[in-house]
Amino acid sequence: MALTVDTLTSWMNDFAGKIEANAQYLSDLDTPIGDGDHGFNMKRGMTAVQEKLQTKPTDLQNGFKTIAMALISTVGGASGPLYGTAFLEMAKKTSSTDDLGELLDAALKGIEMRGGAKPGDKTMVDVWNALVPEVKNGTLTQEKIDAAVEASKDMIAKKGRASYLGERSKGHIDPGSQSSGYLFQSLLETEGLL
Amino acid sequence: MALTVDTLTSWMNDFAGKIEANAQYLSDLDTPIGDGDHGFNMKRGMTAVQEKLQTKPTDLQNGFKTIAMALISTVGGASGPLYGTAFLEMAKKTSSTDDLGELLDAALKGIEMRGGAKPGDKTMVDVWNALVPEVKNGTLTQEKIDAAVEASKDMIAKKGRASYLGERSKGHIDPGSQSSGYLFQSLLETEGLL
Amino acid sequence: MSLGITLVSHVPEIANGLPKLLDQVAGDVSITTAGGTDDGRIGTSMEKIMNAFSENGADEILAFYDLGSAKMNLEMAIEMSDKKVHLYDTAFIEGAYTAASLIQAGVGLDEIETQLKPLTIKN
Amino acid sequence: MSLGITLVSHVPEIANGLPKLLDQVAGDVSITTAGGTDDGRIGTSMEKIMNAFSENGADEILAFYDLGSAKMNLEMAIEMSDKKVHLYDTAFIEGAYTAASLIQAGVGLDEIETQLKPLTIKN
Ligand SMILES: Nc1ncnc2c1ncn2[C@@H]1O[C@H](COP(=O)(O)OP(=O)(O)O)[C@@H](O)[C@H]1O
Ligand SMILES: Nc1ncnc2c1ncn2[C@@H]1O[C@H](COP(=O)(O)OP(=O)(O)O)[C@@H](O)[C@H]1O
Ligand SMILES: [Mg+2]
Ligand SMILES: [Mg+2]
Ligand SMILES: [Mg+2]
Ligand SMILES: [Mg+2]
Repeated sequence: MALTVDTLTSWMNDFAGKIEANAQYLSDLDTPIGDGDHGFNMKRGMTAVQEKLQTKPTDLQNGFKTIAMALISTVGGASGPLYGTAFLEMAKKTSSTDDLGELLDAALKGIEMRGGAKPGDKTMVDVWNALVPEVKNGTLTQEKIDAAVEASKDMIAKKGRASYLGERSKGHIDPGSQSSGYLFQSLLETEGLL
Repeated sequence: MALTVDTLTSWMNDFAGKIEANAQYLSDLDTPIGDGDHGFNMKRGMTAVQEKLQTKPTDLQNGFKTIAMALISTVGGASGPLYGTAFLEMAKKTSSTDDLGELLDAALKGIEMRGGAKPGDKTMVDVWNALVPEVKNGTLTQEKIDAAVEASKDMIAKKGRASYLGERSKGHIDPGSQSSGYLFQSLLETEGLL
Repeated sequence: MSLGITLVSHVPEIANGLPKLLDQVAGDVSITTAGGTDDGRIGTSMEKIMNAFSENGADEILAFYDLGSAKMNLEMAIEMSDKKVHLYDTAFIEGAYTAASLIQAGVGLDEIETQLKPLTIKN
Repeated sequence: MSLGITLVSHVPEIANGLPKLLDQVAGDVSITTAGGTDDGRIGTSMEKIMNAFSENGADEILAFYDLGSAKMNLEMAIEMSDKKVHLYDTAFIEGAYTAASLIQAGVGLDEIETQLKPLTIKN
């Protein structure tokens, strides 16, 4: 469960691939309860991340910083500062640990701090909040990821664009929860990470 | 005190002359507590009124309507709908009377309805409210006009742009009160009106 | 019965720009605008507002404005127009964004007005 | 110590247009803007916001934004900037107009914040 520059890079490349493959689906999720751009936002961001990572980062902290900056400067929507802060907090945390679970814990705190959302507000926080403990326990599975993403469907949004719809945000999967689901799925699929 | 198309036209031409002569002063009054355009707004409006009145209106109602429409479509600032509504209400009122005092009464009600300002809110309503009764009593004088305009100085604005300044609107003459002062001064100076 | 939006701003650029924000979340809602005076200065125009009402494809219009004098021209335009127009004293951009999102989602006028109420900041 | 204003909008046109409204009542106040993403799409950009801070001629900045995601980029820019920046959850246009009027009139920050409070509509 110790992260290295190489496993971080593999993780990101796998995540970028999923984002690329599902960009239209993510934007479609964002259409009824948002502005229909989440997939395109994330694709722009992860393409930039992949390009940056072609130059091998000198260390883990540098790797996380590079990822954060690429996301912050290319995404444009709310997911930019949110994922950006997540990776920035992981960069900071590498000063004291390279343990994946602890790093993800720091990332989740960063997302909560940046967006002010709490669990149940129908944002990516819900997925992170459900799955970070599973990573730490070594109990993450695809079923748990799917369930965490699916759980956003019945929630009423309290943060982000979907919150303008109040009750009407119910019945739709939150796009940021879905993209976060892919991030955790990439953890499962990347050799030597869990 | 019965108004005719001719005395209405003389009144308006006199008023237009005062606005023209004092346009810079009115805009200067509008600078510390507004956007510095009241004189230019009124000049544009009264120039349009004068042009329209070169064709003699068929009757009093038509005359008032022409004036109202010219102001509404050229002034651009708050004073456009306010003076416009004043003249529109006078147009309506000519169906039942041509008495200047009663017409001005209708105009004042129109201004209050349109802007929602009450006496004491540091708007043109204060001047109209103080001077319409003087016209009706036959007691209008230049001193009373000056006093009514001057009285706006110590008020705190509750309506219009000056209201954003709160307490800081104190100590400045309200530009719309000053232009309304000119309108009443023109009544004094126009032959056969009072 | 369909709901549309009319936006009235003192500044032509704001009137032209705001629909771009709303179209993202309300592509099917008819949004018309009136920005600046007839000759393009900072201010509002009753005529432009009446045009925005009549160009609007909806049966009923929710109208939003930036500063007070725009409201006066809006009210005059409403009095002279045949269409049913509802005028809101909400935060301009935030109120219009909320209304656009809800109209797009098929929410009715009553519920929209309930959600607009906390955004009311003018009188 | 001078006060300036930074405006952050998702839409470049709104960011460009709003200063025209404010300049009318606050010709001496430094107003800088960040509108749209780096490549001109609808959204916001932390880099543009940081530029707006550093281009601002004032020592202390009052910042206003339109929608929530702009706030996140604003907060990141504030954390990375040396200037003192105050962020307000007010109605965007109305809050900025109020602040601009009061700064121009020489009102201090405390009194400005008191007047901004009733315009707070975001969280
Ligand atoms: N305040 C917030 N806190 C946490 N997550 C948020 C917040 N606002 C939005 N999100 C997440 O961001 C996603 C939307 O991202 P995106 O579409 O890229 O941004 P935008 O809404 O600006 O277009 C949402 O689905 C939600 O998961
Ligand atoms: N709500 C209102 N009710 C009555 N009078 C008002 C109101 N708002 C503004 N005024 C008057 O209009 C004058 C300003 O006119 P003007 O400068 O032409 O318009 P703007 O403020 O739109 O630039 C003020 O001095 C005041 O007398
Ligand atoms: Mg989106
Ligand atoms: Mg977006
Ligand atoms: Mg003015
Ligand atoms: Mg003006």
